[in-house]
Amino acid sequence: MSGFAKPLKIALGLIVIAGLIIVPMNFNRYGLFILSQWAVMTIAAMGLNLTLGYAGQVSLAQGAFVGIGAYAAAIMTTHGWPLPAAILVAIILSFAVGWVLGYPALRVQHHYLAFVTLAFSTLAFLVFRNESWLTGGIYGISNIPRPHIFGIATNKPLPFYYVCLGSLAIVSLAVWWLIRSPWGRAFMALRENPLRAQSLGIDTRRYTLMAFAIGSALGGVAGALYAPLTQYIDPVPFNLSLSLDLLMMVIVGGAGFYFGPFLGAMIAVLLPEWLRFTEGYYLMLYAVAVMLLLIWSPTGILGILDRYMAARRTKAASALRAVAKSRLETAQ
Amino acid sequence: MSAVLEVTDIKKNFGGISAVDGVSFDVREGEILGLIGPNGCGKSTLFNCILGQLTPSGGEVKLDGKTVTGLRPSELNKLGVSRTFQLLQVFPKLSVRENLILAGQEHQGNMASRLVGRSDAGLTDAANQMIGFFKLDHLADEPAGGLSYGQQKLLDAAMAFMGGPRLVLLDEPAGGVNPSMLADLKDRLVAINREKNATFVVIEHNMEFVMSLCSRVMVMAEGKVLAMGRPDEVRKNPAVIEAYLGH
Amino acid sequence: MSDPILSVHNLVGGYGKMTILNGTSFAVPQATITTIIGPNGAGKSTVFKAIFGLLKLREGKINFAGRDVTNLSQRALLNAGICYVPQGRNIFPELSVRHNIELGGVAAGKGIDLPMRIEAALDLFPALRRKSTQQASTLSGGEQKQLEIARSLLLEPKLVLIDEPSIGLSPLMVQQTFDILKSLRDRGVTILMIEQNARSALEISDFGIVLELGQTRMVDKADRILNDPRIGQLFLGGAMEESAA
Amino acid sequence: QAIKLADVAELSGGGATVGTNWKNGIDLAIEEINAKGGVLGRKLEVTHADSQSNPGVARAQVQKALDAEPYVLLGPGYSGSVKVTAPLAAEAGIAQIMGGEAAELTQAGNKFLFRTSFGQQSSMPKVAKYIHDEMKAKSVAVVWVNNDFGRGGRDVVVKELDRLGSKVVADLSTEAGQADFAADVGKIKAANPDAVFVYLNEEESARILKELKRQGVTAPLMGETTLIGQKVIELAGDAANGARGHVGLTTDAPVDLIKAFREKFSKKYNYVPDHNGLKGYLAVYMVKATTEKMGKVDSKAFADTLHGLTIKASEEPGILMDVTFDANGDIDRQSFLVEVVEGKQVVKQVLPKVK
Amino acid sequence: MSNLFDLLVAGLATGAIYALVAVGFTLLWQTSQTINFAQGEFVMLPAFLMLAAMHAGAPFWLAIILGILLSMILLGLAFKMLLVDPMMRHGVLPLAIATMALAIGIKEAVKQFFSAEASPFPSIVPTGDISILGHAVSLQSIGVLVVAILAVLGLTTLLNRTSLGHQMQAAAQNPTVARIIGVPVERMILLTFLINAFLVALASLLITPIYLAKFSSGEVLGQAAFIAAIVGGFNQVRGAIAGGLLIGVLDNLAASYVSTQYRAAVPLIFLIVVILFRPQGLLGRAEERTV
Ligand SMILES: Nc1ncnc2c1ncn2[C@@H]1O[C@H](COP(=O)(O)OP(=O)(O)OP(=O)(O)O)[C@@H](O)[C@H]1O
Ligand SMILES: Nc1ncnc2c1ncn2[C@@H]1O[C@H](COP(=O)(O)OP(=O)(O)OP(=O)(O)O)[C@@H](O)[C@H]1O
Ligand SMILES: [Mg+2]
Ligand SMILES: [Mg+2]
Repeated sequence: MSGFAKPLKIALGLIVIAGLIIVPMNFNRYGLFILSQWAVMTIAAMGLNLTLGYAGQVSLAQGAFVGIGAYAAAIMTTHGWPLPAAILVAIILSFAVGWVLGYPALRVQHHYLAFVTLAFSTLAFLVFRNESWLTGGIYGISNIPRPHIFGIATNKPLPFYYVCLGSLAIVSLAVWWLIRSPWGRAFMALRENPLRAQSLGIDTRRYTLMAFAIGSALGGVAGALYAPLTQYIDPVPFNLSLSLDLLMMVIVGGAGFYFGPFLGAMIAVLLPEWLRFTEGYYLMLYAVAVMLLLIWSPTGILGILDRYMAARRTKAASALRAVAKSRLETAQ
Repeated sequence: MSAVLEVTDIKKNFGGISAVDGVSFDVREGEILGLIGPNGCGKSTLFNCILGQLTPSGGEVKLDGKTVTGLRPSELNKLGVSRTFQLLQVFPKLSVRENLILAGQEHQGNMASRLVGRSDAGLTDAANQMIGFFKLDHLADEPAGGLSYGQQKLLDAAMAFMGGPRLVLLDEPAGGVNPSMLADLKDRLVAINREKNATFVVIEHNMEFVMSLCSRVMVMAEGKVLAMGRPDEVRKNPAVIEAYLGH
Repeated sequence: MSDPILSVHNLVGGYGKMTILNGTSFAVPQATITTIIGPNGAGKSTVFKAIFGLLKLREGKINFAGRDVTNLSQRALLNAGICYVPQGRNIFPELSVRHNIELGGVAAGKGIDLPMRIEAALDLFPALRRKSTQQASTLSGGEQKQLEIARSLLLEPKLVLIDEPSIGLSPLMVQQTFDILKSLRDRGVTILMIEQNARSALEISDFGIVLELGQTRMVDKADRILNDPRIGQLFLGGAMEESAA
Repeated sequence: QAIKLADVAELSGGGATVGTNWKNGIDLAIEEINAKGGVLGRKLEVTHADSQSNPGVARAQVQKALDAEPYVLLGPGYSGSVKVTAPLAAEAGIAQIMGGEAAELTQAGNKFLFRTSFGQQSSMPKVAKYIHDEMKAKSVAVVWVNNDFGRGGRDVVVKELDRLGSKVVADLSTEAGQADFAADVGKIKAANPDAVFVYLNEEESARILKELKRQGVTAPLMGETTLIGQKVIELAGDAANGARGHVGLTTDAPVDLIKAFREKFSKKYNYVPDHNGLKGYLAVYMVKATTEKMGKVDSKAFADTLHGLTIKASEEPGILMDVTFDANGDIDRQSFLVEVVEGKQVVKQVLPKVK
Repeated sequence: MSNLFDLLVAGLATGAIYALVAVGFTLLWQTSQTINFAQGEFVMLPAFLMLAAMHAGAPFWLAIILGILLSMILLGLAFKMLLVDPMMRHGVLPLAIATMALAIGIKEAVKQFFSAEASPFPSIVPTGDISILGHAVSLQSIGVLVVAILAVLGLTTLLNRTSLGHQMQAAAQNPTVARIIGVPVERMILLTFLINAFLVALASLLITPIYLAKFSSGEVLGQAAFIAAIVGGFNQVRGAIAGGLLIGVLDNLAASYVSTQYRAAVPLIFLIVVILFRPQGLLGRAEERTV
């Protein structure tokens, strides 16, 4: 973008960040809970955006990874382990499982891959529910503690919100770094044309597995935060519909756009809350809103921005072409 | 001169049809070999078997004397073999420049250094040079999917050169490319061939291009090698005229 | 030029905000072969898209057989007698070869004996007959192009727009395709062709058009373009001839 | 100035039927009370929030409800959602009257949590006793729906049967929303039990009743309200005949007040409520009775007053039947044993209060 | 185990239901390359339209006709114009998401404007069993199976043997080229969605007496049918029958011989295995591609 836009962007970013830190200070518990939920879901959606939006690997299992992370954290912290250790385990565990789930992606793509991951997500739910010795089964795990960070208790909603926000910040930075690195470009190559990518030395197998594993690990992080956020988990929240919700966040926000998950999660978490005043109609209205958004811009909210930017770029290209044209004319 | 590529008795069947039926040949270091033959005679399939895009039903491929049959395309590329495609194969939503950087990045550093290192893997200059050469300057930041047919074809060729390959297999690089640009492309191939001692195998139906570029030409028909020799010999071969060139 | 069957006047248009056609104008006389040449990205294919209603024009008029056909639907243009064979791969990958060809007759009028024409088309391209039950995506690149050409022979058009038919075809097939075009012309069909294989194309053409940066640089008899030294250098591959010599 | 109640219920998702009944019951009760002048002269007002049958959402909604400082919190109905929200209400010192039936809910020492129906720890022993004593079943097949409701009931009943010496010969979990019970019934048939205990939601109950009939299972069937409710009879037709059930609270109870309630409810909402409709209705009348007992609107003293309170239907007709609350917030009242005879519920036995 | 034959019969009966719903999935994929996540809800809704007509006093036969017409308008025409048209060009995902939202919308609307309770639904096939080889087989299931087979036969013939069918497939595989050669793409797509709407209305009529009319019954049904469609072969209508019956039988066998707790897992594991070893599904056609 052009010269003045960059400082403008940075200023805008700083304002938003400051806003996220300061404004919630006088929110009530409910507001903080919702905002924390937004942060957590954004992390999970960023993971899916990496797998799906950038690397083009359709996954309907992100909810299962949130579940894996949540159970890992719940089991460990209720046994006295500190949360950071639990997050680490959640990351490793979901990274490993995600890596394994990536293998089908080496054989099948697109909708077939979606089906495999869909099946996985339902299988994960069954395990959460049926293996009561580990997961507490249908009764779930209650009294999940919230951590002490640097000696500060985060039992109260505001400190815990900052835990979520801080995690979001760290994850955002890491993801930003990743997608602007050659890895990010290789992920996009998987999405755009794996055949060509292979013949350019891009190890599509390894990158595909990585895309799955990293995306899943972020799901795990989100889960590990979700458990202490609600302080009680059972299998129901991690069923297929969470995976579908996360998918919706990514697509509605704009798949393959860095800020897509932030907006998508905002819509999926906050919009229903705003619509609650309509009581029985709120889910209906929410569904209609999502449909309208997609009708308006099938490539997601950020797709609109992209169209605008593309128009600017083509203007520049047109100008270059015009220069060439005038040169040609004078040459004659 | 030693053989860079040795292909022995490669076969490929699709169901009952045998598309490549026992093809053997070698390519010498620094050579430019032409590959011609009627439509559907198995040229592209042969390429795909050599490059690991398809698993051959039989036969062996050796690179520098080492067997590479069954290696994945990316592994072969790491060994210095690159290619272009007959049908358009670019990354449509990435810009032209990004396409080119992508084409070279896996040849810079290793996985880890690519994660922590520079985001363009130090390739922006090289990419810009390529862009300049193929006269795509005004389109450098445009998505590659918006290029014209011939421009995409050129971009595809440019990508094959980004990794500094030793052996390049080009599948109809001239199709749809404007003759004057084609002459440039030919010069470029010759230059790379001379300076870097790179080896080329070129499938092409454009006889002028093949005959003026290649030192040897191999002719295929119905999955088999029909003739092999210097361009002028091949051109006069009655079997080749009958099956391929017409009168 | 005598009574042009197709005339385009001052076409302006492009993709998004990018202007590709900057006032392209030319006319094509009836029962002739006219070849458009020009550098890559000149906008040749874009002109065809514009004529065939696939590109929204910002300005300009297209006249065909004495009537304004600007921005008509594809079906209407087909009914008016225009047929278009685009550049690149244009098949239905998961249908069989025969079904692909049969679909070429969807817009056929009442008087056409389709089964006979399908057989005739398959006679011209024996490779297609051999593979008629195979899925079209398994054809080789050149065979796919043959399929498209065969498909376009099912109708009885007045004007054929054909975009670089020679790409991917073996020399023998190129000859045969050009022969088909010639025989069509001899039956009174007008052919407007884009070619990079300019020398061979101009040899069978009556007229040539040079397009550059979306503008018509030159419209002339084909042989005069062939012999124009400037054009030779720029668009016909003069340089290659030299180094080959 | 109105007395503010807050309701959080399963208005969508898997528990939508539960939550909708509960909500409608609440609305009906409030409408009645307000029409008669309210409580201590003040009108009642309620806000409804949807938990989407998801504990995480339930927590958020309860949080929101508590932030508005309601007089009493009503709901949710799913035990998992109750578990995740109960600590919040307790922390805020606000009484929570809920619909969950899991045994453990009231055993965690929470002083602010109240039931509107029997917990499974009090209903299931009665069922087990009946199967053992009256049906004389030595072997029992247990079919349950695999969610917290079904699993909770199954766990208690299996334990009780075991204690009494009846053997569980088939222990079958089923899925909520399951349509095909052929395999499950096949297994029951193969196990050839003396009695079958069915603990499913209404629709699934109807489906399994049909399948049991198709496959000719003749062992007596025992269940809870969800097996012999009017809805089940309507859906299952004559396949429901002969099924028996323990009914803590049912719109089919042979009690005039309950019949009248059912009448009013059906008239307003065009359908026959299930026991969740009753629970919601009762929850509001519990608020009314307790408040009137205190003689003031005092949310701090509410829980204390309700503990140990007995509400008599003769004094507060809205409570429908006499009921006593113990120190844990559990409920005690009469219950019934019902059998379906020719498409009608017939009360076979009235089971007295436990204490 | 009691009787393998009984299990098979029961499995086929359920499988026929899945097959009937799955036909729609495969049809939409083959002729428009779209996935409709609201297909289960599409089957649930027509029954409510018919119930509404009956509540308004229409006799059953009239209610059926009205129900079918209304669902063709709502689930065929309106669906195509409002959701499919704007999103089709943008690949599978946006439309898939929109149909997920649509599924929520339909469910909530039925719950809000009709009822959260299940209602019984009259059967047009006589209820009761007939005896085949001494085993009771329900007439309703036979009806469902017959209609599913007829639907698949009819559609397969249409798609593979008629020019109309080829045009429909062409419109899905390469709309731009289809337009260029004169295929009325818009009309073909509309036809696809009208056929689908008709099929779901028919399915609703046959299945609802067994499943009961309930706002949430589409969830289970949709997911099972979806799995059936993939197992059978997503890109071929005939795959629906094979997949549906197989999943139905497998589900029953799993419930009897594996564990009831993990019964849902067995078809899923089967699905994964099928996809990995035969991605095109059992009866599907491989999507081959030359390089
Ligand atoms: N997947 C497949 N299934 C069946 N046949 C195939 C498949 N792929 C290729 N073929 C057949 O193999 C033959 C060789 O194809 P190939 O693409 O190698 O030809 P080619 O020599 O490159 O031709 P062209 O000059 O037209 O590009 C063709 O006849 C083609 O139909
Ligand atoms: N779909 C598209 N979106 C955006 N820009 C496009 C698109 N198609 C073509 N262009 C641009 O329009 C210009 C002209 O394209 P066109 O395809 O008409 O060229 P052409 O003359 O046919 O070239 P070639 O000989 O390579 O086929 C090109 O510079 C290209 O960048
Ligand atoms: Mg080829
Ligand atoms: Mg072109």
